[in-house]
Amino acid sequence: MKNSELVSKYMRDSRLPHIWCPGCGHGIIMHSIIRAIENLGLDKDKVTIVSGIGCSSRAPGYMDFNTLHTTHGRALAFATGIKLAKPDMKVIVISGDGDASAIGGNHLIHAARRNIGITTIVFNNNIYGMTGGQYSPTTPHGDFGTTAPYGNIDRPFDIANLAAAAGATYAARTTAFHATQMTNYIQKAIAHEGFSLVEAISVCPTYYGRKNKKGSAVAMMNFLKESFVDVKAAERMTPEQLQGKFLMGEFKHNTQLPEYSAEYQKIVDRLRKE
Amino acid sequence: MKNSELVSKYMRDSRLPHIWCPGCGHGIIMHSIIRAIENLGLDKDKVTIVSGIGCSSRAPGYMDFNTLHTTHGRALAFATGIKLAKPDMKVIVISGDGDASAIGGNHLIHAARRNIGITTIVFNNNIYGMTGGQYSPTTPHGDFGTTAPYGNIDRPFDIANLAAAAGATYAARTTAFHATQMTNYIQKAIAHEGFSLVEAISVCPTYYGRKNKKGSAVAMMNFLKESFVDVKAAERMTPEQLQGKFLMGEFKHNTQLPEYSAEYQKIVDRLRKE
Amino acid sequence: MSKRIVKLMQGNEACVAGALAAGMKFFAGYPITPSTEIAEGSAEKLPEVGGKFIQMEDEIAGIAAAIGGSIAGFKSMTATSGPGFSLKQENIGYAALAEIPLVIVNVMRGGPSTGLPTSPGQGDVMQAMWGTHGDHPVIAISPQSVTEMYYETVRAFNLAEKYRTPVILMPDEVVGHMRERIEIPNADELEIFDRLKPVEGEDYIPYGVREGDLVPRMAGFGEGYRYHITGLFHDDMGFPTNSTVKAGVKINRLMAKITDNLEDLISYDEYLMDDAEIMIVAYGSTARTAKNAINKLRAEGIKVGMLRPITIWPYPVEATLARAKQVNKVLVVEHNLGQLMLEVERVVKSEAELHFLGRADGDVFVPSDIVKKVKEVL
Amino acid sequence: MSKRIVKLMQGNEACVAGALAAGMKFFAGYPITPSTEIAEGSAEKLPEVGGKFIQMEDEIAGIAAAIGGSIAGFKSMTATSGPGFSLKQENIGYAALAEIPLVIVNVMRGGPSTGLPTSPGQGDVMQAMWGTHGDHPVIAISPQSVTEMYYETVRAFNLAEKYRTPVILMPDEVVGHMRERIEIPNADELEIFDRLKPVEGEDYIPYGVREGDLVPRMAGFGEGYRYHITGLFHDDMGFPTNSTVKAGVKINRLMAKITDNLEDLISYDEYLMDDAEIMIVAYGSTARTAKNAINKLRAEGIKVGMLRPITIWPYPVEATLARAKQVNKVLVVEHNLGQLMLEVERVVKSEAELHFLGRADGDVFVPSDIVKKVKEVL
Amino acid sequence: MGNQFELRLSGSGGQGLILAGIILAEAAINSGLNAIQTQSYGPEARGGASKAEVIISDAEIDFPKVQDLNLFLALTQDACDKYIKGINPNGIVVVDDSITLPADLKAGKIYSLPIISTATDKLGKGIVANIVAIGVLTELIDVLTREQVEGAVLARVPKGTIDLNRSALIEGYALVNN
Amino acid sequence: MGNQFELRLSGSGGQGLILAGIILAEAAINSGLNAIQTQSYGPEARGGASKAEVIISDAEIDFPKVQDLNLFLALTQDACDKYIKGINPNGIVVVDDSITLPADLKAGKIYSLPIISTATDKLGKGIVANIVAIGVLTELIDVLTREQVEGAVLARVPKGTIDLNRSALIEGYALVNN
Amino acid sequence: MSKSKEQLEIKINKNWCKGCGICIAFCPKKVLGFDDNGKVNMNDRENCIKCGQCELRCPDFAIFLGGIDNE
Amino acid sequence: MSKSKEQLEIKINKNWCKGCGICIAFCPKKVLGFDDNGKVNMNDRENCIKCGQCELRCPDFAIFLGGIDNE
Ligand SMILES: Cc1ncc(C[n+]2csc(CCOP(=O)(O)OP(=O)(O)O)c2C)c(N)n1
Ligand SMILES: Cc1ncc(C[n+]2csc(CCOP(=O)(O)OP(=O)(O)O)c2C)c(N)n1
Ligand code: SF4
Ligand code: SF4
Ligand code: SF4
Ligand code: SF4
Ligand code: SF4
Ligand code: SF4
Ligand SMILES: [Mg+2]
Ligand SMILES: [Mg+2]
Repeated sequence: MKNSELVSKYMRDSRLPHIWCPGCGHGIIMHSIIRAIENLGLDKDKVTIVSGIGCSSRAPGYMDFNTLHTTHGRALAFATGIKLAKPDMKVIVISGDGDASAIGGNHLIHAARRNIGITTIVFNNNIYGMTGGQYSPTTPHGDFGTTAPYGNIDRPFDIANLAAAAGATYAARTTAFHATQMTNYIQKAIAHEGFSLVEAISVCPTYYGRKNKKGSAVAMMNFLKESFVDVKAAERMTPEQLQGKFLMGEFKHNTQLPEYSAEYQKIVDRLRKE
Repeated sequence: MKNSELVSKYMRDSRLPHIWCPGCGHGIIMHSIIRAIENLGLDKDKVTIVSGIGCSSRAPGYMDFNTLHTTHGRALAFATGIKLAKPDMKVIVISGDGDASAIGGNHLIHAARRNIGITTIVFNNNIYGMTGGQYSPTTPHGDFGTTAPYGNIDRPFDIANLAAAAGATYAARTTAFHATQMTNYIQKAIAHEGFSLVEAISVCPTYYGRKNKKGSAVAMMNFLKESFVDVKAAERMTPEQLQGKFLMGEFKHNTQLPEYSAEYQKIVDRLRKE
Repeated sequence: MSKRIVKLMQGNEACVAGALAAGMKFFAGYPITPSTEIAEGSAEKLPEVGGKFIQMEDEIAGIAAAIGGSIAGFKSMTATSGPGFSLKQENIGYAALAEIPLVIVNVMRGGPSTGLPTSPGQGDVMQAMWGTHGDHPVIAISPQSVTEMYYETVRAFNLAEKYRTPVILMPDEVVGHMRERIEIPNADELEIFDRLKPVEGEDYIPYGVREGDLVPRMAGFGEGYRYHITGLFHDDMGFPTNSTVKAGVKINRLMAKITDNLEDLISYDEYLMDDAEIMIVAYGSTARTAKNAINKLRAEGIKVGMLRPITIWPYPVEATLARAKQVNKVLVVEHNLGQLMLEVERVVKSEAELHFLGRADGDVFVPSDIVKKVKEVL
Repeated sequence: MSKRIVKLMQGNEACVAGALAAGMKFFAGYPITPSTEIAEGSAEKLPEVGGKFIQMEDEIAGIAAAIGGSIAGFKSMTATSGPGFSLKQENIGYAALAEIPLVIVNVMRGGPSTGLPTSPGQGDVMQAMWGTHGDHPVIAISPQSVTEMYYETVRAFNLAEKYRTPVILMPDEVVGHMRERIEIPNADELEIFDRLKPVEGEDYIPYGVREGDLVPRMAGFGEGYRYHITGLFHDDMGFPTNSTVKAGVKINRLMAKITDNLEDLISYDEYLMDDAEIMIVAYGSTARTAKNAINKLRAEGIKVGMLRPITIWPYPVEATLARAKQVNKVLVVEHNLGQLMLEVERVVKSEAELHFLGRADGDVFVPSDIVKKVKEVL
Repeated sequence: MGNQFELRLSGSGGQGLILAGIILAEAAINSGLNAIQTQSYGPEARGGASKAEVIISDAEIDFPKVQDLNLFLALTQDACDKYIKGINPNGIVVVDDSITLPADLKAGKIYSLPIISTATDKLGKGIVANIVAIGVLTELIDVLTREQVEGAVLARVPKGTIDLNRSALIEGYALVNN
Repeated sequence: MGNQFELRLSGSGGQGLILAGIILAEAAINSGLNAIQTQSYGPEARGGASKAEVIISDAEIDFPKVQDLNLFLALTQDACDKYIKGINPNGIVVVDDSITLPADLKAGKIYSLPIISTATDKLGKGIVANIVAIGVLTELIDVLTREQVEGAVLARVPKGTIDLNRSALIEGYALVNN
Repeated sequence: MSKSKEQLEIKINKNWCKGCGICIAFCPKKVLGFDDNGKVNMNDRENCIKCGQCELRCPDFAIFLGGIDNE
Repeated sequence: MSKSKEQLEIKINKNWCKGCGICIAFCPKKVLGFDDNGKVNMNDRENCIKCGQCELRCPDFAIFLGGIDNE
């Protein structure tokens, strides 16, 4: 499908341009999501997109599905209600690193633990964008934020692997530079029955970039290009080669475990028959 | 030290007997904690014990230290304030499986991520005891609780390994039956500088036991004895031998990473000098 | 009409029964004394009627999932007690602003904080009105008996669906936990309100009110209307707006749902008020104690009566004021240190002398306490 | 006495400066517009004075850690705005019941829910009083200027430490974000209250009040007094109790901290009230708008004055009542739909005619709105 | 207000006295009477003093708690000490025989009966002490019939324990009548 | 109430107009005057219309927002359209020369100046458009001196950019005086 | 439905373009540049190989391989 | 400070014992039993090997190797 058709089919294009800053990586990820949905041929009426609060969480407002912009951190909890109520719905959560892993961290690990059929796309820009550049649970150690004026002493979460450890049955990481791969992972995540998560590394030139002297949006995209290596490729690399690199790729893909809302539906079906 | 002396030294013995049911495993774990503290020779004034809400969370009230009984799930957040304010304090959190991993799950992963020097002992009885037997995030799949009348369809957390994945630098699991090993692990956890967690499998004969026909407290203790195998021993066991077994042992012990409150103190020391 | 079933039932059990009768199909919550039986009963019964129950990781997730269930088209409920009610506040405001029907039960125990978890209290009455930030519409109901727990749960669902707003049911622990005789009405005896759906063939304006309607019609997600819901101020299409004009229209419409419909929303009861010279105002289990006391006082010839708000928010202002003009004295009795009392004082102004009897130590009043107090203020 | 520094300062910045002057040594919070500058300023300044800052994972953890810091002996603060204030409610009740000194700042934006996050409002005023479950003591303060933000933060810390209770500072967004001229007082010009410590040599009764003291003395953890703190009702030793007698003693003492010390707690301002026939009641930035309007009205010969509560809880009941008796009319102006107005109405009763001017659409009143309203009600 | 009979059953948490209260209230309701049951308990799941109150009436019951205690039952000393106050001078007191009653107790009738040992020794199941107690009370409360009580008991206990519970009831009746 | 001068600076988020407002207010305060600065902005970090208001007075300032707009500055069309209302008929309007003003605009003086292009083209840094604008305003606001304004600017900008910002100011002065 | 690459041509929506320069930087043929308003411009349509890299990475949906139908 | 095992003797605090039976079940010498009140009882002091297993697992601090000083 032509991109113009893609946009008019899946976006509320009268609401564009979106509020994101020039060069904000969030737009690239949003674009990937609609491409993935198109590739899967989903019925728009049977797709719900839920978000919390943050720059990233503004995405659903631009997307022509059933869309829900909730409270900060709680998207997965709202989404859980929707998925359990309507197991046939494809439920996608769009969340920021802060929204998903700071205030929303508990809902993330519990949704993962239940293996409920929700796809979470984390727009990870390593900062709280919406509130102006405070450090987040994924801000690298030593980096700066407005609340880390002397360098961040926290150590960052590896969101994809945390989700996997909590029980997610699909977990992958990719970046805004690797947009084709991103579309591919998101597509697999949405097709997956259980809980799936794609950590999409974004860029925030306005706050993270400026606070940490990372240069323009272009420079930050180049950084993504150069710093991220696929887990599989990494296996064949030396420690020196891996110095300063970050891993991307698919970390978990288990299709054996039953999905939560379907399991509950079995109880309903059993009891109703009785 | 004689037990009677141990009790009068570390317990508020005029408040005993405690409110726990006959055969409740929580008392065994509490006993282990004071034994570990005695072995470490800690100054009671320099030990703070913090808990949330639950049967388990009643423990600090019986223990003669600085003790704080907070709100449900929030013990680690309160404890973080205390540890950061007073880095020299040994801060121990006592929490239930619900308190630590349901409502408190986010504080758990974030305290672990920061590697703040707090020791968390999770009294895991696989149920919400205090409120009368609802399933918890550690209730085994298929088991019953008052809110899982048709069998639990959730999958349980492995708390020790979740904490490790989130960043805990010491993580171990043991059981109320293996009380000597438990004392040993708790001792190592308290001595550890960074964030440490000991998942202590407890028994709740009153609710979990009765709902799941596990028999008396003695029967449940026997179950612990027979079902838990050490990770190291497990390596040498066949899949058949491991059928129905649970793993205990030390899952992580990393002494290389800096402790959070000490790192912050460095900032303070640097800026004050300037 | 088939015969009604008569049985001993617990208040919390009656809440579940009422909810099911009202059409509840979704419950999400987190256990807490003394509300847990509501979750337990829902867990047991919902799948039998094709509904869903989920125990979430905490109360915040509980209400969030319940709102999600409602958005998906199901009548939804969550239940809790003080500490959990505090945690739910942010999302109560969300449901109010986004206009999501929802029933929230708060079985009141002794507060503040963990307080007296197994003791009764009525200390969350003002919180029901003011617990979340910002101005917002509130409907709160306090039943006094097991039978009322049943019927008022039905009414709570009806109002939630009719007004597209969260409705808070506020039994105290005594009502939640006591067991008493109830005659369960047959299904055909109950009026059940189902949310109005978009009119087919018309353009759907998610937050536009159709001529003749009370509130915007609500499409469930997945029903073919793709629209946006947000906790930001929004325009008629549901999209965020910073327009103060649109924001003003929205908030005024939200508040008008209450202020324009007081008659439909307010429910109260009077006992021996016609010749009363002293009016007791009490609600929930405390009103039963007061009734007992009134009977004792009447036996002594003291002309005392009672006005019992069942809907506590919006408060029955007119009824109270009218009676205040009739009587000399008003005595508010509450299981707290003076909450609804403040509203009564505001309403009564100088029309009658105001007195208050309250406690918050975990113990309930006995009728003789009220008898004594009435005699004191005589 | 050295010369005072004069500078342009933002309200939120002045809050940090005041806190540091008052002895703040610990801040834990979570960012949220329009309060974030308070966290940012604390992050920058605290380590310089040997204090600690931590950004927690959410607002619940923020207040919890701040309480922890206070228990460890440090003067502590947390800051937030509406949605975060809602989340903090449970632990506000904890601090109140366990008697932990703490300053909580809520820079008010447009609510409910996410609402109008970058717009001002005064919609959380009742929530400050009633947001947590159960009866509990409350002190809340609303500054109107950058200078007041500084001094009232100092006073908030002093009251928190003196009364061992959380104190809530409630600037609206206008006050939090505006920048204006401030003369920073020198350290020796400020009276700073430090919490009273146990008397050495005496048995320490953690929740017993010594003769002549206002509240129990507070040992910091690690200072050699090993005692227990709980959010359950507790006896003088701090241990949980189900005794209704002990619970009654406790809750009554908590409430009496406020009711017995109104004079010390209440602060308000009057403007041209001596000959006023109309009294405006307003607070925070709205009071500045009202003052401007009053000047305009006075210029036209209209005798209007203002009573401005600075302490909003406990509300200045006596002052209001006294003035209500003097004037004919009372006009409450708030940046909400009528919150403190309810308290004014309760207090004023029939002593004066009550009018209200409010809005909650994100925009502020301009003086001419108030001028117009006053003329309407004349 | 019609005739009202008010009872309080007390013991330690886990002894099943709340269930006993429920059963008595159900028996009353099944007999066409009105009944209300309330309880109060501490934080302990087992142990600790707990009480259940039941009011039986032929009319509406407004105040749901005991005002004029017509019958008091205690199975533990603690519970007896804590909850006996308020007994009507003409009321009935039933205690397990292990309990020492206050010296100055004023009551219409006092029964000190081996309720617990009947359950543990005779029936071999301490857990049915509450049912034995119900048997006792059935004989002492005029408005309840053995049939209604037995029906209420059997409706509430697990299927496999029907015989045991029936025996417990019978032992209870016997304790009063011997 | 003394003499009061009220200005509103508007443009798109990220153009630094709030900083410009702060600098002007600081300059006023350093001159011994009273000043107050407020702002209003949308959810966008960049783009979107934003405004900063400054009131300068020799007396106390009560109402902190503009009532009688003496000077209005706009750097974008959007901001101009949104925020120009309320300009005093004798007031000063300063807009970037890319902006089309309303046909019916009533103002004392109107300046349409190449503020942005001066920054981008002449100075090679679009980011200092706000400082150029400050230079312009300095010349138009009686109570402010170049010295005070320059001091306030240099106190607020990063060390390495002092020369650039000084040049921007000078270009701003020149825009008015040419 | 979708047309072959050859039939498509790069389209630019200047109202949406925010001038971030990402498409310009990652265009393999360097055929894109800025216009006077700081928005993207097609400088050399001839040499565009229609690889779609610009479309893929534009955060603003502002540049894309559109139809030849000049929509 | 601590005495040698031989000097110690099992002590029982019947006020604290809740009769759960854990010590009885896991005593390797089976020297413990219940008394009439359902509390633990030392049935066979002779054969106690003072291994401390009972103390280790008692949830109620009710059984322990105490001093010979009959504290
Ligand atoms: C309860 C609550 N707390 C805090 C906020 C303020 N807030 C809004 S967005 C945000 C963080 C956003 O960061 P992230 O999720 O990483 O999204 P980004 O803006 O970076 O895309 C915060 C702290 C809020 N709206 N609600
Ligand atoms: C905010 C809040 N929610 C719920 C509760 C009710 N509650 C008290 S303890 C508890 C669970 C306890 O389970 P766990 O932590 O496993 O401890 P256990 O009792 O099993 O030792 C719950 C849900 C509460 N006190 N506060
Ligand atoms: S602030 Fe950062 S995350 Fe937010 S829109 Fe701008 S660039 Fe994107
Ligand atoms: S209910 Fe369970 S966890 Fe709680 S004290 Fe009893 S046995 Fe222990
Ligand atoms: S399609 Fe390829 S070659 Fe053509 S402009 Fe885009 S990136 Fe450049
Ligand atoms: S990537 Fe998009 S927004 Fe950026 S310059 Fe190119 S077309 Fe414009
Ligand atoms: S010390 Fe060992 S042998 Fe002796 S009673 Fe205890 S468990 Fe048995
Ligand atoms: S283990 Fe302890 S509580 Fe249990 S029977 Fe033995 S002594 Fe008693
Ligand atoms: Mg982010
Ligand atoms: Mg548990």
